[in-house]
Amino acid sequence: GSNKSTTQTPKTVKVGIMSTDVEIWKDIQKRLAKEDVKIKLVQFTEYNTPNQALQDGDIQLNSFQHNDFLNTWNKKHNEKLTAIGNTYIGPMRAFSNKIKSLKDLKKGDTVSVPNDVSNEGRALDLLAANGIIKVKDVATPTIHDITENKLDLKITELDSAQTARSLNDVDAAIVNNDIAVAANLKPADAISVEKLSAKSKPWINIIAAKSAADKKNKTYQKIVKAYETKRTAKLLKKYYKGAVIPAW
Amino acid sequence: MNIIEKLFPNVIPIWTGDGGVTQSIGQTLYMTFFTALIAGVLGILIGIFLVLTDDHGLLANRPVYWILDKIVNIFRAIPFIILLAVLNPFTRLIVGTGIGPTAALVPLVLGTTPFFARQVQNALLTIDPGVIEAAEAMGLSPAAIVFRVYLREGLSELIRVGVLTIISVIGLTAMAGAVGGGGLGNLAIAVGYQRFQNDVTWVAMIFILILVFLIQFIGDLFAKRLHH
Amino acid sequence: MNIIEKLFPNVIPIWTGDGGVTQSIGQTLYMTFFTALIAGVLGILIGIFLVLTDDHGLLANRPVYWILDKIVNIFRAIPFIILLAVLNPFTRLIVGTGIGPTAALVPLVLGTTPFFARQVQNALLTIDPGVIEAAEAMGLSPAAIVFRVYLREGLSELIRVGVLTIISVIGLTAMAGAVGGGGLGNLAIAVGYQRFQNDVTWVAMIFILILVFLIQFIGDLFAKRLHH
Amino acid sequence: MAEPLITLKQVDVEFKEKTRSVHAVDHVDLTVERGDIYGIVGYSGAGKSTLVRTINLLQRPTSGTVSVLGQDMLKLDAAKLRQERRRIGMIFQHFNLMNSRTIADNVAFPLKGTKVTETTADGKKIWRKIKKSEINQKVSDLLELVGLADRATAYPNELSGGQKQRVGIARALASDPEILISDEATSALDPKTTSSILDLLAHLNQKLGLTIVLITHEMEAVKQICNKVAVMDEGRIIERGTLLQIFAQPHEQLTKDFIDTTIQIESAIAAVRKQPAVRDLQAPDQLVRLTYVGASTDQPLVATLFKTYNVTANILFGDIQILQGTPFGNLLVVLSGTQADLDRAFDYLQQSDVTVQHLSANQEGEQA
Amino acid sequence: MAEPLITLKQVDVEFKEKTRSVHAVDHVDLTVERGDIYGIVGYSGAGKSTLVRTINLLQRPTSGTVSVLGQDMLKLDAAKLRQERRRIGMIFQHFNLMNSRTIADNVAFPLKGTKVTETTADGKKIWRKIKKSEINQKVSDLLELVGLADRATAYPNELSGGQKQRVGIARALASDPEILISDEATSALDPKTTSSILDLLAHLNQKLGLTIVLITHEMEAVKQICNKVAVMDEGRIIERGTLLQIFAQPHEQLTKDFIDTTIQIESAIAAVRKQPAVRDLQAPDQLVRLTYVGASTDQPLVATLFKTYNVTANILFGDIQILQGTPFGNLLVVLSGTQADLDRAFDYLQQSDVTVQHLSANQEGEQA
Ligand SMILES: Nc1ncnc2c1ncn2[C@@H]1O[C@H](COP(=O)(O)OP(=O)(O)OP(=O)(O)O)[C@@H](O)[C@H]1O
Ligand SMILES: Nc1ncnc2c1ncn2[C@@H]1O[C@H](COP(=O)(O)OP(=O)(O)OP(=O)(O)O)[C@@H](O)[C@H]1O
Ligand SMILES: [Mg+2]
Ligand SMILES: [Mg+2]
Repeated sequence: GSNKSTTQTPKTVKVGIMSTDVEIWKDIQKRLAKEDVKIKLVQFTEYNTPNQALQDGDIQLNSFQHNDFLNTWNKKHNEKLTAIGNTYIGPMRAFSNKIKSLKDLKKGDTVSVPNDVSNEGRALDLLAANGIIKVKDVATPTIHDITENKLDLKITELDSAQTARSLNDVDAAIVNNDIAVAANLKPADAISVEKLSAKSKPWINIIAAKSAADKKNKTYQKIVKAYETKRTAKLLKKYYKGAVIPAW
Repeated sequence: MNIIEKLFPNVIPIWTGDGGVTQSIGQTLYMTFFTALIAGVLGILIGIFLVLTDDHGLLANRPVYWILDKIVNIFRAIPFIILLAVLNPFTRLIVGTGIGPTAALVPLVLGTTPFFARQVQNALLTIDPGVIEAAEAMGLSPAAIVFRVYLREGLSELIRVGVLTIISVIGLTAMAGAVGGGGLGNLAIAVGYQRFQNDVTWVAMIFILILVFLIQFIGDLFAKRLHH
Repeated sequence: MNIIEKLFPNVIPIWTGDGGVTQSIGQTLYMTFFTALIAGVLGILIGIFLVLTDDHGLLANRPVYWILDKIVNIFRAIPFIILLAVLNPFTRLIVGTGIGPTAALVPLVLGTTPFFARQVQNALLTIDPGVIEAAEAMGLSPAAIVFRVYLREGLSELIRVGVLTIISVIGLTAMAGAVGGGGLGNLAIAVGYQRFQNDVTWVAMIFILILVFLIQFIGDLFAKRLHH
Repeated sequence: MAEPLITLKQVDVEFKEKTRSVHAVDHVDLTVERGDIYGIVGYSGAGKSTLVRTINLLQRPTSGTVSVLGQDMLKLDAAKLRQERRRIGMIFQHFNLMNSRTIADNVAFPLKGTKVTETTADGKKIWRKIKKSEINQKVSDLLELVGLADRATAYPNELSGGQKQRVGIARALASDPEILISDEATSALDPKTTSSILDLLAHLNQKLGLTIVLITHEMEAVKQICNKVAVMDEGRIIERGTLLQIFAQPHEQLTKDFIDTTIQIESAIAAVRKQPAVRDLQAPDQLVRLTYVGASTDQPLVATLFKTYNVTANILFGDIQILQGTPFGNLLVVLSGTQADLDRAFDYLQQSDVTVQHLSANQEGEQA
Repeated sequence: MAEPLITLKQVDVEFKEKTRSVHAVDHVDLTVERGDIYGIVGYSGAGKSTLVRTINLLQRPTSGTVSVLGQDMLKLDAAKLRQERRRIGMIFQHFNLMNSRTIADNVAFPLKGTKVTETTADGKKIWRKIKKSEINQKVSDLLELVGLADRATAYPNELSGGQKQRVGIARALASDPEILISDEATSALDPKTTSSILDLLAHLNQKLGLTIVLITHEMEAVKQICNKVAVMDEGRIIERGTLLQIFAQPHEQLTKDFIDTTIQIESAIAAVRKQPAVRDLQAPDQLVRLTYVGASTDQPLVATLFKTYNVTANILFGDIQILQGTPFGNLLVVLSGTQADLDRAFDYLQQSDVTVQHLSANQEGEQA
C-alpha cells in the first residue's frame, strides 16, 4: 500500500534496463545530465526482476518490457505498475537457412521458438497467422495451447538468444527482434515478419513506473521526453539497424 | 481428483505431452544418467592421472601433471551457463545437433568432468601411502595398483564424491533448458516461475528432491557397506 | 592501441561505467568473497556438526544428524537457478533489496553452504580416528577437539575443498545476472553471448580464468605448506 | 600403599561383527593399587588393549563397572569424565600422533591451556594458566628424556617407527598424569632405548608415585619394572600375582610358556641335547633342569654339590635373573657321580628348595 | 651357499627437511648371501628401515648401487623392476594392510593373477594362471600358520595390533619370495607367537632356502634365527659378522650395550651388589664376571675350580645361551678362596678362554 510514496523523487533516478538498450540509455543519461537529471542504469538479464525491483523501490523506472508483459505482471502480483511512455516495437521474425518461406515447412520439421512467456506466445501467434498451426485464442499461448499441428512440427523452446544460433539445427527459427539484431540477422532476410496492427499494442515497449501518480512526476516526464526524441529514433536505427520501429 | 485439480491446476494439463512433466522427468534422468556415466569415467581417469603424475605419484611427471592440472582448472573456471552457450558449435560437431537433451550432454559433461576429476584426485590422495607402497613392493604395475588399490581403497570416498557430483549435475541440468534440453529444472523455471504457475514449480521441485534423495540414499547405502 | 581496438571492438566502450568490465570484476570479487566468507563459516559449522553427530561421532545423535543431513540434501537438491528465483522474497527480507550483487549473496550463500558443508564433512571424515581418540583420552572437550584436532589435522584437506567450492561459487555468480548482480559471468552471457559480441565473452572469461588460477594457486601454496 | 586406584568389576566387552561376535574381554576383575606397575601380558588378540581402554572409557564396556581414582567412571557426566581422563595418561599402540604438528607441538598438545598451581608469597595456593615458557621448558625436557631433542621441529611423517613411539611416550607424560596406561609403549624400540624408557617409568613410579598399567609382550620389560602381573587369555585374566609369584610359581601352562620363552628354555634344551657332553651321556650321569628362587644362590650350590656329595655339575645353560632384587634361576646341568651320590644330591637340592626336573638325555624332556 | 643375493655398495640416503637434512643411510656396504638370515639391529632412528627399503628401491638411494638377485636394480626399467620386486617379499613396520579387504583378501592380494608352473604329463613345464582354489588353499594355509584362520573374514580395523602384524607376515609369504625383508615383523607380538613366527621363518629358510633380512630390536629374535648380524648407528654399519662373532667378541661399545641389554647384565650387576653374599664380601673373595664361548662348558668349570684350585664359585647371576648350537655364557660369580688359590684359578680360566672381568664389590663395575 505504498503506492503514493513515489511523489518524492530521489536525486538519482535508477532505471532498470536490459543490456540491449544500454547505448540508447547511456545517451539519454548523458543528455539529461546536462539538465541536472541524474540517471543510474541498472542492468538486468532476467525479465521478472526489473518489475519486482520497481515495485520494491529498488529502481524508479524500467524500460525493457512491452505492455503485455507489464499487464501480466500486474495481474499476477496485483500491482499497479504503470506505463508512462512508449519506446519502440520490435517485431518477431522467422528465419531459416533451409527454406524460403514458412509455407515450405514439411511434415515433421523442427521449428525453434523462444522459451519466455511473451516471445513464445508471439512466436506461436506468428506461426498461427501463417496458417501453419492453430492455437487457442489466449493472450500468450504456449506449446500446450496448440490445437492443430497438421505438419506434426516439432516445436522446440529455446533460450531466446539460442533461437538465432539454432538455425543450423532447425528448419525455421522464430527470433525476437533484439536477438535478431545482435545476431546480425538482417531484417530483410526474414522469411516471415510479425504483422504490426492494433493487435500489436501489447508488444509495444514502454517505460514503466511504480504507479499512475508517477505519470505526473516532472523528472520522469523529462526522461520520457528525452527518450521520445528524433535523436533516440536515430540511435535506435543505428543500433537496431532498422529492426525496431519507434513507437511514440 | 478434485483436490488434486485444485492444488495443481496448471500441472494437470501439462502432465504429459511435449515439455510436460513426464517428459521433463525423462529428460532430467536422461541428462543426469549419461552425464554421470561419461563424466564419471572421464573424471576418474583424469583424477587418477592427476594422482599418478603428481610429485609423490607412481608416475611422477611434472609437465603432464602441470598440463592436466591447468586444463582441469580452466574448464572448472568456465561458468556452466557460459559453457552451455559458447560450446554450441563444438556440440554440433560431436553429437550432430546443437539443441535438445543430447546437445546439453556435451556442456554438462565438459562442465562436470573437471569438477569430478578434482574430487577424485582429492579422494584418492586420502589413501594411506603405505598401502600403495606395499603394492609397489609386491611388483604390481601402476595399472594394477590403480585398479586393485586406488579404486578399491578409495571406493567409499569415491562414492561420496560421486554422489556429490551427481547432485551437482542435477543442478546443472536445470540450465539445460537454454539449449532445449528440457528437464525438471527448466520446467520449474520456464513454466512454473516465468509463468507464475507455482504449482508447476513445486511439482518439479518435488521430483528433483525425490531424485536427489534417492541418489544420496543409494550412495550412503553403498558407502556404509564398504565402511569397516 | 589500434590492434586492441580491432581485437576488442566491443570491449573498449564498456571498459568502465555501469555494467562495464571493471565494474563486473568488482561485482564478481564482491560476490565471491562474501559468499566464500559466509558460506565458508556456515559450511564448516554444519560440516563439523555432521561429523560430530554421526554414529561414530563425538556427540553421536541420530535425530540431529538426520535433520541436518536432510536439510543439506534438500538445499543441495534445489538447482541454483531456481534458488535464485524463488528466494527473491526471502532475500528482500534479509538484505532489504531483491536486486544487485548483495541480493545475489543470499541465494549464493544458500546454494553454496550445503555443498561446502558436505565437502567439509567428507574432509573431516578422512582424519585418523586414532588421533581423535588420543585427544579424547587427554580429556579434551568436543569443542577443543574440533578446534585443535579436526580443524587442524583436516586443514590441508579443508583448503582443498575450500578452493573447489570457491571456484564453484565463481561459476554460480555467472547466474547472478538474473537478479542484477552483474559480474563477469553475466557480462560474458548478457553482453558477449546474447549480443553476439565474442570479444566481450573472451575478455570476461580471461578475467574469470585469472581469478580461478589465482585462487587455486594460493590454495595449493597453503596446502603444500601444510603437507608434511 | 594399598589404596586401590583402578577397580574393574566384571568388565565385559563384546564386538559385534557382521557374521560373528568377538568376546574381547570376558568378565574381568582387576584391581590396581597406588604405586603399582601392573604388567598385563598375553597372546596377541587376548584382549589386553581392549581391557585397558575400558579404564578411561575409550572403550565402553558392554557390562561391568569401572572405578578409577575413586570415581565410578560410568556414572560421570561428560565434563566430569573429561576431568578424570586428564589424570590418566595413555600411550597408544599405534602412536596416534597428529601429522599436522611438529614433534614438539605434539608433546605440548595436552599442556596447552591447562592450569598449574602456584604458591604465592603469602603461602596461598592459586591456579593459573600455564605459561608458554613453562610449556616449552617441559617439552624440551621430555624430548630430552626420550632422546629426540634434536628432532623437535620434525613432523611425525619424518620419523622412524621407534621415534614416533617415543613421541607418544613423551606426550603421555607431559600432563603429569597420576595413572599411566601404556599399550606396548616400547614395542618398536631397541633394547637400549626400551631399557632407558622403562627406567624412566620406574623412576616416575618411585619418585612421583605414578601408577602404571603396562601392556607388553616383552617379558624382559615385565621383569625389569613390574611389581604385579596379570596374564590374559581369550578375554579372561587367567593368572595374576606379584612378579615373583608369577615367575617362580606359574600355575597356568600359558604363564609357564611365557616365562619359558623369555629364557628360551625349550630351544636351549634342544640345543643342549646336541652337545657332545649330553649326547654321549652315560648313566647314571644325567641332564636335569634346576629351578630355584631366592636365597639358594647365596650358598655356592654347585660347589657344595661337589664338596659334600662328590657330584660334578656341568652347567650347560643357565639363566639366573634378578626379579625385584631376588634371584630366580634356571639351569640345565649335567650331574655326574655315582647313583648313590646323585640320590643324596637330589635330596639336598630338594631341601634347599631347588626344583629338579629330570630331562632324560635322548628323549624329549618331560615338559607338562 | 656363498652366492651374494643382495649387494649394496656405498648406498647413501639423505632426507631433506625444511631446515636441516637427515643423513639416514651413510655410505653403507652390505652383502647378503643366499640362505642368510641377516639380522640388522641398531637404535631407533639408526636408519635400518631406510636401508632395507633401498633393497627393493622403495627408497631410491641418493647415491650408491643396489644389486639384488644378480640385477643392478637402479638400471632396470620399470617393468623389470616390478618383476624383481615380485621375488622380494616385504613385511612392513606399519603393516600397510588394505582396510577395504578382509584378512583373507589381504593375504590373497599378491597372489591374484600371478602365474604358477605346472609339469604336464609329458614332463614339460608350462606356465598357467593360478586357480582360485589354489589361492584359497594357500591363503587358508598361511592364516593357519600365523594363527588367524578363524578371523579370515574380519577386516583389519577389527584386529588387534599383533593380529594385523601377522596378516602382514602371511601376505609377505604368500607369493613365495626368494628374499624376505622383514621390518620389525614381530615387534607387536607376544613372545610365544614371536617364537613360532621365527620358527616358521627359520623353517622356510632351511627348507626353501629363503633368504631373510630381518630388522629387529629383539636380540632374542636375533639369537634365535640369525646367522649374521649387522649393527647400525647413525646411518652407518658399525659392526658386522656372524652371530657368534658379534655376541662373543663385540668390538663396538654399542654392540656390547645391545648384547648386555639382552642379558640385562647391568641391572643384574646392580641387583647382585645388593645381595648379602656380595655386600658383606671380604677380601680376597671377589665378584667377577665370566664370559665364555663354546666348548668351555663341556668341562664342569665351577666344579673344576673347586676340585683343582679349591676355589668356591657362587653363581649369583647366569646367562648361558645357545647361539647357533654353541653355548655363550655370562656369569656373575663370587669366587672364594685364598689369594694364591684365586690367582691360580684366574690363570686356569684364562687358559680355558674364559674372560674374567673383576667387579670390585663396593664400587661401580668397570664398564667402559
Ligand atoms: N621421510 C623422511 N623425512 C625425513 N627424515 C626421515 C624420513 N624418514 C626417515 N627419516 C629419518 O631418518 C632416520 C632413519 O630412519 P629409519 O626409519 O630408517 O630408522 P630405523 O632405524 O628404522 O628406526 P626404528 O627402529 O625406530 O624404526 C631417522 O632419524 C628418521 O627420523
Ligand atoms: N573394533 C573391533 N571389532 C571387532 N573385533 C575387535 C575390534 N577390536 C578388537 N577386536 C578383537 O578383539 C580381540 C581383542 O583385541 P585386542 O586389541 O584387545 O587384543 P590385544 O590383546 O591388545 O592384542 P595385541 O597384543 O595383538 O595388540 C581380538 O580378537 C580382536 O580381533
Ligand atoms: Mg593390543
Ligand atoms: Mg624402522
